Amino acid sequence: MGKVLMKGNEVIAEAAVHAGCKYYFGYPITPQSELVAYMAKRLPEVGGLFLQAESEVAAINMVYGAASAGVRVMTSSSSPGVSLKQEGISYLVGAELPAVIINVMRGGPGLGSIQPSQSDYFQATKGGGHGDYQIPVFAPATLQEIVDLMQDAFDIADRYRTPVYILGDGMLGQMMEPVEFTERKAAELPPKDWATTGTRGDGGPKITNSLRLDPDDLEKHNNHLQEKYSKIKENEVRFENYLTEDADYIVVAYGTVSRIAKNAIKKAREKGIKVGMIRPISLWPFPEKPFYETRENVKAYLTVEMSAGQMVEDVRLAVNGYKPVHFYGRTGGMVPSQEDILAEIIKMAGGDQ
Amino acid sequence: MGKVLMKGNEVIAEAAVHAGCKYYFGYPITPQSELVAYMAKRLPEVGGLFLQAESEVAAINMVYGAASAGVRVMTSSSSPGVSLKQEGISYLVGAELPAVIINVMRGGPGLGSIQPSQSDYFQATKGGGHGDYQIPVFAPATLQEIVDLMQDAFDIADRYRTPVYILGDGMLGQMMEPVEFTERKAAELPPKDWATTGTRGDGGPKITNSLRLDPDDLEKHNNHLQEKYSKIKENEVRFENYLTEDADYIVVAYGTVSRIAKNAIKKAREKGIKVGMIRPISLWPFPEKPFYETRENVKAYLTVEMSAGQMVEDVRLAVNGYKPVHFYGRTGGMVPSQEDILAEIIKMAGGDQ
Amino acid sequence: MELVFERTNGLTEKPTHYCPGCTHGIIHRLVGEVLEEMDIIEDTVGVASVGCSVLAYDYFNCDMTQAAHGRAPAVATGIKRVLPKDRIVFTYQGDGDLASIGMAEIVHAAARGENITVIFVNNAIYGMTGGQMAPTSLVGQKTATSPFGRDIALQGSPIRVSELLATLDGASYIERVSTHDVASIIKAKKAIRKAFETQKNGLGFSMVEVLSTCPTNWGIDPKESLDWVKEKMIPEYPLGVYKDVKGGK
Amino acid sequence: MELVFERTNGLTEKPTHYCPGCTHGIIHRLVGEVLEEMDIIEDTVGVASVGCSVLAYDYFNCDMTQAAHGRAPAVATGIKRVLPKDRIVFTYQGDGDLASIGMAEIVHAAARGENITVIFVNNAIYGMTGGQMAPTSLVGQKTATSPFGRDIALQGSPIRVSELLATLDGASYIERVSTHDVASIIKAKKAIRKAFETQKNGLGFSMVEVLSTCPTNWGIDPKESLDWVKEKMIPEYPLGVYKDVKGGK
Amino acid sequence: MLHEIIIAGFGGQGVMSMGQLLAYSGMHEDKQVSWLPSYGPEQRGGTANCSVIISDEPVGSPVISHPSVAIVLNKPSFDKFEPLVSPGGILIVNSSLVDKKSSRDDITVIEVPASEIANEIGEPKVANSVILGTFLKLTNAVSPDSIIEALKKVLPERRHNLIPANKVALEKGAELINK
Amino acid sequence: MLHEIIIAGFGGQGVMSMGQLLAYSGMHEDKQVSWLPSYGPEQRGGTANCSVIISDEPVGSPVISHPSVAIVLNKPSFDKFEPLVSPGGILIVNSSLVDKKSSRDDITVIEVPASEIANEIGEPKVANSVILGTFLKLTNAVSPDSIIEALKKVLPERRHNLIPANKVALEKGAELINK
Amino acid sequence: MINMEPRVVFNEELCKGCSLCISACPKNIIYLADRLNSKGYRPATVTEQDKCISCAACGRICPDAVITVYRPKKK
Amino acid sequence: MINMEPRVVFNEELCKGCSLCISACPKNIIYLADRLNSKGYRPATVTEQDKCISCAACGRICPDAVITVYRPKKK
Repeated sequence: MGKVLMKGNEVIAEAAVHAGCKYYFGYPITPQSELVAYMAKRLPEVGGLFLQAESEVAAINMVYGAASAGVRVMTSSSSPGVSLKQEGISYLVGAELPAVIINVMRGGPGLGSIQPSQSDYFQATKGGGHGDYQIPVFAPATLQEIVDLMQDAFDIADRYRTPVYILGDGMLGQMMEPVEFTERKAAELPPKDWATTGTRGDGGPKITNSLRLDPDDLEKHNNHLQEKYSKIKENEVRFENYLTEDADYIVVAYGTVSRIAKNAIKKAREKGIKVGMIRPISLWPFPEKPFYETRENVKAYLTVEMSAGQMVEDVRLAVNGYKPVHFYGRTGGMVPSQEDILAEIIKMAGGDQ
Repeated sequence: MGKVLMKGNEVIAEAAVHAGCKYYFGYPITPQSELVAYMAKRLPEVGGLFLQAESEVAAINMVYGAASAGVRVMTSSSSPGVSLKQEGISYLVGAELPAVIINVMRGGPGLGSIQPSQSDYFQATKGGGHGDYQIPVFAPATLQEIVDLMQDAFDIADRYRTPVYILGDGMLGQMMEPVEFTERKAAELPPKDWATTGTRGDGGPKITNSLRLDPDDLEKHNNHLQEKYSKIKENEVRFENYLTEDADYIVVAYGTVSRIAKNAIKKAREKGIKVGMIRPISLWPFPEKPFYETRENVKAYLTVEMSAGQMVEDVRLAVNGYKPVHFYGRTGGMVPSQEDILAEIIKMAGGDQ
Repeated sequence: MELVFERTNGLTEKPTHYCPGCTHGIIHRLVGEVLEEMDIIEDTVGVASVGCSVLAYDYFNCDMTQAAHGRAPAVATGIKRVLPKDRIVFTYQGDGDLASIGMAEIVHAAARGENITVIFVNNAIYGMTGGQMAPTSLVGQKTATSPFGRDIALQGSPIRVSELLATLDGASYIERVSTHDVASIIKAKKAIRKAFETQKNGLGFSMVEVLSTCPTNWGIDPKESLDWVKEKMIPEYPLGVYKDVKGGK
Repeated sequence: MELVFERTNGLTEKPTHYCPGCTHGIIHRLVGEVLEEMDIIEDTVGVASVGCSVLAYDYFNCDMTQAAHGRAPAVATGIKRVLPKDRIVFTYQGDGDLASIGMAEIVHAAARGENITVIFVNNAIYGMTGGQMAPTSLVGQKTATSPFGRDIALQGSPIRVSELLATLDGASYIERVSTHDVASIIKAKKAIRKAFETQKNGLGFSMVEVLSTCPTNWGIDPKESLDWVKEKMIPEYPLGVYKDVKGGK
Repeated sequence: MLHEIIIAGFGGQGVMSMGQLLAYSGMHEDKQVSWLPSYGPEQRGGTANCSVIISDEPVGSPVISHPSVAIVLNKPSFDKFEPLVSPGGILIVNSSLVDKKSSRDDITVIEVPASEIANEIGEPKVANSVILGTFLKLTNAVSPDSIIEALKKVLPERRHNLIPANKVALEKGAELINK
Repeated sequence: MLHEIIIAGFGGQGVMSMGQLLAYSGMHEDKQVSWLPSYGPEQRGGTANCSVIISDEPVGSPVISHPSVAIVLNKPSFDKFEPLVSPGGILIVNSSLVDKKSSRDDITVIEVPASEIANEIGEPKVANSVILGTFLKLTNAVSPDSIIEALKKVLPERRHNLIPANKVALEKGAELINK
Repeated sequence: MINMEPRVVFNEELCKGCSLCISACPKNIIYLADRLNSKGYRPATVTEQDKCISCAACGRICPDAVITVYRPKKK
Repeated sequence: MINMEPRVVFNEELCKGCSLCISACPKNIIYLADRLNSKGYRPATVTEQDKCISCAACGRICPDAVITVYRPKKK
């Protein structure tokens, strides 16, 4: 197919189509409305269905319905809309339904702004909804990476019967870059014999449900979920190490911020500061290994986020007191500049060098 | 007034009335429906208003409206209903409106069960909604404690212009205990000259709002919020130390679980194990001080929750690698028994003693 | 002896958890009978809502999905739109579920003309949570949250859902029936069948509003409850067909 | 010279951010004029919704609260119910806000007979987010999310909100007006005044649905947009009074 | 002094109010008390139970794993709680409704034909008071007078006519032990 | 080679498509490119801008703090970006619409009377191409042929009649530099 | 000859004793038995089977699908 | 005598050049000026003030409350 120049939001959509997703339910919100519009045009072409729901709440529940009927389905929104989906997401988890949920984050809280942000990290990784659960969360940094991660997201959703988050930000959604859609071999996945599609041909009635009135049952179910999360932690961690081999200092950043950080790191190395980067790609399960491997040797970590400090907690938990963990964040839709990050690296390294 | 025997849900309601709350908007859900029913009867008696909203979403937005008009107002719900309020809560934060939100937690995820649980700790303390924010969260352990904490909750809400959570669980809501409603001197609070009540008598129009399209403005607003959170962290931490003076081991538990843990600790001390308890009363701001003060000397911590492990992360962050932090949790509405906790304490202390 | 009447195969063997005399049970049976008589049990996916009928997923003998409070029409939409055209999808919702928290979802499902069937059980109260006021509670009705009786000035007037939805072009078949005596039960079954046939023929959204009892929270016995439906509810909620696109209404 | 017409004091001095020729501006002005003429600017709290009119809080010269998408009626309820009786509360909502995500809140505010006034701006599209389909988009209308034109089979039929809400007992005054020429603008103002008077007299829920343009997302110029309202929208959305409890309607 | 009491039976049998009466009476005597219901849909047609603690010390956990006294009013409750009574504890059975026998020898089992006795008194509604009478006689958890005081508070005026019958029932229940 | 370009002007001035054209052309020449719009309500009546990066290396951050080239089509954009151009960089001004002068001496300032030139060509729509012509001549970021190729892709069929005029405009823009 | 096979049969374990069948029976032959089923309810029952006219009114109103109704074959 | 005080006055900075006033004017005397205001719009304007009949149609249709209208006092 070759390279095409596309907007991030459209890449997410097209990548989903490539991953075999034929069904989309969603509600427009800036900065991801192009994704919605793209799906409206594209899905009929592949014999699928695009339906604009009356709200984010309706959308996530339509996803619940479609997922319970056994199809690959997704929805997308941005921060306030994702907050509205929290009950529905908790239901997807409780009923163990596979679905992919995109959050192209914008500045908060409240109506906030429509500029890029990473301030829904907690919501995505710690469970914004009620109950004990985790959802695999992937954060692409480039449009090309989206293509792979969308395929992974749908496969993981089906393999573990869980919703999966893709976390982007307004910048990723709005920017254009050349991408190439490569074909990938379909993963081996268990059959969806639990799907409620009518009983004709199979045995007794099947039930999709998250209610377990007997606390004993519900505890069993929760234990089953926790076991599933252990498996995901074992198998689905994704991260990138950048120049960490010889690093004295490590920057931790994900998504678009990691790209800006990379530029700053290059500049810092030019100044002779040995600095590298750990880029979590799966935000949950959080990549603890690269920290275990570096926390003995490096001098300090610097977490950079478009937030007031969220991922930094997971970094601290992983570093577990071995070394100082610094934080630099911008909020409200402000994007940290390369210069700012460079200045923070220099500060961490102990003054102007 | 003397002692009265009341249900926890009713104590919450009556305590709110004592704290000067005249307005309630909410939607029924087990296990806190008695609170709603009590308010329906009680508020007309004090010249206030009870209104059953069409949903939790409508309720939190009615609260937003009432709060913007400058009155003391509250709502209450249980886990799935609180998930639905996340967008509204983020709006309250963004617009800096005072309100008190009760979550009488039940087992999750999804529809879950109606039995007691503590699995919405993350949602309450890390921000279940979108954007960077924190909300003061208080967790009473006895019905008598509710009386004080409700008064505090309303005062803190007004003083800092923030929503405040009270986290209970089904057990706390359903049980009866004698309580006494003591009168307390009203706190000194800043006037609500920001309330949108019509401009007659004051200057130009006032605005309640969470939108700041200019990212620069929104960042300033976020910085202002973060400063506010620093102040709250300084002034509003609440916790109880129980037999920690000479303790080798410390159990960490909050809410009703702490009561069960206390019984277990008594039994353990009878067996000669020196064990104490840190009981966080404010879950955010999380009481870090008692950990800083003990982490040098004790041998290990045991966090007990009705969850798959949520507060334990904050405990780990506070202990910061100094000592092992163990976890024992029950989920889905199961309540840890005194015997179970005792067994865990013994395990931590290194075998049967 | 020849068999005149027996338990339908449209229901499972499970005893229901409903209170004695609660007409939820009758309505379940009617739906089960219609599924069986139309021979669509195996093609049907039901959507249980949140309310006393939350456990309906255990009672209907077809594939079932449990939906969040109020969202059954959205869940049904998701199911119906992705399955082959010959599958039948229905929701079973109480009045708190459908008319209060789920108002947006039901209006939009009707407006879209979703080809689903909605069984709407109107018992003028919230049963499961212990008898709070529903949007359908009658003026003056005392409930846990209208302890002084529903007051128009404070809580507004009852919502007549059938009339409301009938204004939407997308709604194809809407009828209000009751279960307060054997004759009306027979009529109710006919309406339910008509609704499922509307769906089967691809005509779009169908809903049957069934007036039902809640002896437990009304605080009267099962028989008195039937009388209350007849004397108090029907005048406020007149029975009849409110929309029948095919019948030209 | 004597003054015939000037900018009303019901609006602030701030220039609006609306696109050239967008009739949101006209509707703002009419509301401002009515507030001024009734001398209630100082007693009024307005509720801005989410849509192009989100910044309305900067434009009306009264106290303003900004509400979450679709929830303005709930926010207005909260305000109205806790303030002294003489305060006037209104919401200003687009069709995406009111008729899509906010359907439950508007239906229930009307059903409760909330004594508030709703200015409902129907421009058959989502303006702010870039021209997606609204529940009010016309059949065949091409939008970002109905790229092949709104198709009844896929997306259902337009929702006529005034007709829908008029079925509720709690709704006291409901009129649909337009802004496509000077005469209809004058009539629109009269309706808005009537609605605020309904509230002032404590009669309950009032709503004026105002047909409005979105030249930007309709992709035609401002004048053609007025014609589109007249020729395309009014036939689907007939103007007139749908409910007037006092006028016996 | 610490009494950890579980009362269990069918939904409509007055299990909850029996427990609340005990808690009220304990409070009336300035003891520390707590009452915790089992709640939820099992009430709907199923069984219900409540836990009451009466103690001199502040009540720690309101949850009772092993009751010192279990009062069971129907078969399912017998099956559920008979094994849980703590050794040395007491199991009180309404033998008018439960025809099962306990096989445990480490607890005291008392069978009270409460419904029959209530019928003898001429007021079937006071069966639970008969059982309470037996319970109080056995444990002295609170005094029968406190129960009567509590009844006055809990019952609506128009039902105060039932108080004398309840008094008799408490006495009849106590008498079973003297025998 | 690394060009970090910001193009800014009023909402309707074609700022975004100008940037996309550049990005397309860069991709067409197998260079690494990115395009990032400023988005949001400021478009509604306000000003808009986009950032384009054309580079030999993979693009790090799509965000540009200090452009190597700024193209400004209205006064507010001049005020915003003139100070941000990196030292040694280029500021291209559509002098038909902006009558301001830069006071900076560490950058190259080029004034292009683009609207006048476009009117001379007889097609007011190609003013932006005149500016692109100047830009390409100055920077060689991509070749004018690539722009024409990109135009063929981007323009709908019925607008292909505008391509010759655009070609002329690119040339006229380039000529300004030869002078 | 009176046919004494039962015409109306109650699945007693399912019965909740709500008495709706009693109110529906045109012949007034249903009553609640004096025993309790395992759920603690007094089940509905009929002894005068020969009076039953097999109208199935009880079956149609029973919320718990407790009742099966037979009709004697016409000779 | 023709009264030459302006009858219709435009607050040009507010004008967005949408031309609705032009379509509403019964005397057809409004046009867009050839200059740009600071927002980049061509503001509406009137030169033939004496032709204005002070009907205020322009003012009533203007979405941006740009226009003030006066009427000459009757002598």
